[in-house]
Amino acid sequence: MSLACDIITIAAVSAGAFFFLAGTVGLLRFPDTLTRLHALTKADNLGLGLVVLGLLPQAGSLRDGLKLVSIWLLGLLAGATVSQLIARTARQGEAAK
Amino acid sequence: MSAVTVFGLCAAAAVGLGLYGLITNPQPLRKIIAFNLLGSGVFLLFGVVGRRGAAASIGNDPVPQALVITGVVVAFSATALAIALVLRLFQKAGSTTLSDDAPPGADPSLPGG
Amino acid sequence: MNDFLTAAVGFILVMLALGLVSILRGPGDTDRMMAAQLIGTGGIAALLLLGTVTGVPAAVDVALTLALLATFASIAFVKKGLSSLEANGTGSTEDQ
Amino acid sequence: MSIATIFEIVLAAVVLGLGIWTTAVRETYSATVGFVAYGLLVALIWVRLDAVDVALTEAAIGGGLGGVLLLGAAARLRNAELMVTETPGKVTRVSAAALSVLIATALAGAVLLLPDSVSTLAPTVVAHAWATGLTNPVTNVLMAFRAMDTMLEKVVLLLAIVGVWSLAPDSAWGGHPGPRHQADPNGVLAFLARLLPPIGIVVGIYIFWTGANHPGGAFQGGAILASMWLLAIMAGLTDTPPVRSRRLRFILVAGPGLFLIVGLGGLCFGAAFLAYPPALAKPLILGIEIAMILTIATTLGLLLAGAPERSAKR
Amino acid sequence: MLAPSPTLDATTTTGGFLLVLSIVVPVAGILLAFVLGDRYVRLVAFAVIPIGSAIAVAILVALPQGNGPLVYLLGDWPPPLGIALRADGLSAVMLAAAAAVICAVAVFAAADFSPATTETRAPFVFWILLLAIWGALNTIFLGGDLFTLYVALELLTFAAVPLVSLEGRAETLRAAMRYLLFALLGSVLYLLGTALLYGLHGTLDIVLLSRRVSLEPAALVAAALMTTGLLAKTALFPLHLWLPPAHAGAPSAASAILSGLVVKGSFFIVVRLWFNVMPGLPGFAAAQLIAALGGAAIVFGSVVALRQERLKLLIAYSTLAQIGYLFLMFPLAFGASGRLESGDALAGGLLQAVSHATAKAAMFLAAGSIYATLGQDRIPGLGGAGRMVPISVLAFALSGLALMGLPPGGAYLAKELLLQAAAEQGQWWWAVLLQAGGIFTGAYVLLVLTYAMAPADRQTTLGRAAPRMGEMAALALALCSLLLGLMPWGAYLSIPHGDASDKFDLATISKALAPLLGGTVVAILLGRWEPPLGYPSRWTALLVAVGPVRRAALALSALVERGDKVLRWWPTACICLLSLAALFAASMRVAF
Repeated sequence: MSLACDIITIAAVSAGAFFFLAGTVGLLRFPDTLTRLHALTKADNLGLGLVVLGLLPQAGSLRDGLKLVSIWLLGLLAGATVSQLIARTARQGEAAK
Repeated sequence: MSAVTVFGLCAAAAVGLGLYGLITNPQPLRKIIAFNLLGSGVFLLFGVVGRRGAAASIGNDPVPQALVITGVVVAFSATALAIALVLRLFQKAGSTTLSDDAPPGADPSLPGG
Repeated sequence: MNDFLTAAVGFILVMLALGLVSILRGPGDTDRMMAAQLIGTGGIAALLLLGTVTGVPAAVDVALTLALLATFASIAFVKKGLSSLEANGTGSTEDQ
Repeated sequence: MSIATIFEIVLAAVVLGLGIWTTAVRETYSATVGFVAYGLLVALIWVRLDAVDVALTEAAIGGGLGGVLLLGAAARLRNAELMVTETPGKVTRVSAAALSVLIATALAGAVLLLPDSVSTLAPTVVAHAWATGLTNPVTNVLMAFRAMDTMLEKVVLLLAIVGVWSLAPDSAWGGHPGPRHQADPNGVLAFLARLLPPIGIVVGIYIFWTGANHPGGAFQGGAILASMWLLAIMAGLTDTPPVRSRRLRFILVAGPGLFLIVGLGGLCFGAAFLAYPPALAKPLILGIEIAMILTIATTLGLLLAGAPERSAKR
Repeated sequence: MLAPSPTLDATTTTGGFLLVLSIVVPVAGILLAFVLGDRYVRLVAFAVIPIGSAIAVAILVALPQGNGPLVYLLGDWPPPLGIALRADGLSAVMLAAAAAVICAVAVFAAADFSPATTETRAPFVFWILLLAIWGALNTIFLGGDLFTLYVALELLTFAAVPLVSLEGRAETLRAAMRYLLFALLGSVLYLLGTALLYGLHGTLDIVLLSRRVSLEPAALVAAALMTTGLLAKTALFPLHLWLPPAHAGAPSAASAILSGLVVKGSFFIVVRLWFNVMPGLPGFAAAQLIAALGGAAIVFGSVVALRQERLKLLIAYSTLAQIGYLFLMFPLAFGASGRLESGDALAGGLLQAVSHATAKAAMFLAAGSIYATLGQDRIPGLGGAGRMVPISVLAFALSGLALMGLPPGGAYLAKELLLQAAAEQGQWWWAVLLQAGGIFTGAYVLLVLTYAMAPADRQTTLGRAAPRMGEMAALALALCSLLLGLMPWGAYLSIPHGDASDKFDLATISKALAPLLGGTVVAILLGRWEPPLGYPSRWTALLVAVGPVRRAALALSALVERGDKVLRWWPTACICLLSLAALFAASMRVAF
């Protein structure tokens, strides 16, 4: 049981780390604000989700597990709305130029 | 090398960094940021001291932790007061320079300038 | 297991640092506005893993706090960024 | 070198790198962004040092509220940057750098050379936890053993409010602090400002409530509540209250006031000033903390809002 | 490990509750005034001040009755776990001085800061901050824990800074900003030292620390950082960049508090640190260093003071000089064992602090009345003040005499004690500086009085009449300072030969004349301004006679003023601060 949990953890956390890598590569390589924003919010939130998924088997209690999931949901909510706001600002900034 | 060593060095470096910024940055707002860096270095130092004092199944001596929490509050209040002062000064004088007796513009008689 | 997780925290941290370098370098303020957002995801992932590694279950609470305040900071970034754009003569629909 | 140490070095390097960037970068706005990132990441170090109470405080205050405070000022002072004068010359900078390095080295030496016989109060604090019935040692220190510091610290917060308000123009005295924010009521910002605060309030109260026995407490909870309040203000959903409001004033002194009253109760009827009778300790401390979380949330919010700018008369 | 064990210093003594009350009463006043607001602020302050003063007097009475200090354990937790409040002779004397100055300032400010029917900004802020300063000072005087002292120190700063910018002019805002930033730097350095001391000894209690502190690198670094941090807050030369604009720019009542009391708070912590926490640590070299800074402050501050055009700036620079005077006691307090001992030198230093607190506050109050009546405070334009505000000019003169060290003032007794200690120790150079301090003080007091007593050069009065009560408050405070030497200090401070002040023989009179005569000479040489109108022509002739010498002296003092400008530049002052920290660490190291 514990072995299975560990395997899930390792697999999910590795996958999460990969998405963080992808997000960072995107940030470094993409040319403008909007595409970078795209890389940041999508990839990183997916990475966070996978890390949370990986940590769920290690959580001590149901409450801790729920907290983990709620953190991810919060991250998603923030990512979705804040990226909208930033994107809008970026467009206005460009319009101003 | 343990956590105490690594973060002890980090704390000392943050203090040095904060001091340097506080001295050389001409704008008050940047001085305030530097003061916050300096403060966080001092608090980390407390944390390192407390980490050394881990005992009785507590990972970090609670007394320095309590001192840091109090200190963080005080530093935050100081930041708020300082920023309110800077903003009011800007509103009133149109600039935020700190040298009082020098007329606007650099004072050429000062050393190292 | 712990070593693996520690390595994972380290890796995510390095990614975070690289991301921050790219974001903070700019060129515009809109890029810098993403910094808090980046920490809101990468930093929290690192924190959650770190809590498991260090055996500090309360790290989850810190992550929760961090998530809320990173969002708050992001919004403040946008809001203040907007007001400074306004000062440069461009209005906005979101902030009047 | 173990993998844990490598991780610690990476963490310290990232945090210090941010610190250096914050100090060195030209633009103030960028520096504040760097500082917010720095403040949020320092919380990781605190978790690594096993000081979760401080990590919560640092995440909420150092990075979150403190950063936003600096950010707001940076946005307002954009134009002031153009008139930078009196940049210190090379001699000054070099000597400042040399002295800072000297002090930092002395400090590092002093910390690393601390004697091996460790002095700690941790066992004593644990041994006296019976006196309060709470099991979070940090809360015990803050609320019982060093209660005087905590009470004075609340007075410091109040004085900061008085100080910030004292900077109001005479015409705006008694009025609303900060500018009135307005935003599209159907926009994303307003949406988030309606959705997030309920979550934030639950989390804030949870952090406060868990503080009795686990890391957390009134201050950390109050900071979260304050940030949610400010979010609603920034989205234009509500306005800052006029500072002459009697009710506001009452909330602002409720925390230290109740602390003082309980303390005096100890002086009159109990063992000493700020001593709690063991049977009543837990409810008394929780009562003070409930008053305090209100006071703290309001105080922090008003400190961020700044001096009164608009007259209360409409 | 360190189980709290009841020792002599770790049990609440009878009368200990007074210590709590002296902190709690002002704090309660702050909270109450904040809630009530409107016109009740002043009422609350006037209710709190008599109670607080009565408590200070009660402590003064209770202290000699017990043996040893009054102690109160907060929350009944003995140190190192809890916090203790302790009142020894030093605390009791400082508490009383603070109460006296607060009372006088409150009377003076009653008219200036009277709230109208609707709430106004200045009175609300002033009265709350006045109480806050009082509470913070009482905590500093009584606190037995280094971190509590830190919080109290910050409380003091937070109360003092808004007072500076109360009038809201740009230059006062700038002064407040510099004050705040420099004070914050100082307190952060102090906090650094606290962290190191806790790491070394696991306690921050002063008495426990005094038993445990030994010569270790970390302790040296801590001592050096804490000392310099506190010196920055005390504005000891060359760390005075913030003091002159802050003290001169604040409203007069606030200046009196800032100059008389606030700087004494951090000074008191230096005394606690050096004499109580680590008497064996600083060593001879460090004590010489700190006193050398004091000596430099006397010369520098006085010379720059003589060049000031505005009365309030002159008094502010005089404060700078007097702060230096306070630090002359450190090398004189060295015992044979190489430790700092609480002997007559410490008594002298403390007495100097008390008499400066009262006299300087009186001076600022008097200057405030003069300013209000004349509508300006340029020294060459003071003519006619002697006729229009005689009581204030008299108060100024009396407080000046007290500061000069004329019998029977407290400063006179202090100077005698310090001179005695200097003679016993063979450190004659400090005796020279002690005398020089009196002479310089004489110079600028005489200078101001000369102009104030001259007839008016214009007929109309621009300002309004100063309220009589305020003038009387200044006069009472000045008299108080001048009569301090007659008080029975023996119960609180270790004064070896009883009060030596009441014998008016020839020697005493000659000592009294020295600062007056010397001061006249210095004033003639360094006074910048043309002699006032209607002045006897033979004086003008005298000025012409000493012309070349005077020109040289003036050129020299102009140079000093330039130096002051450089030192008050922010980066220079900070570099001085850090260099001083390094110097202190080095000099403490050298001594062993």
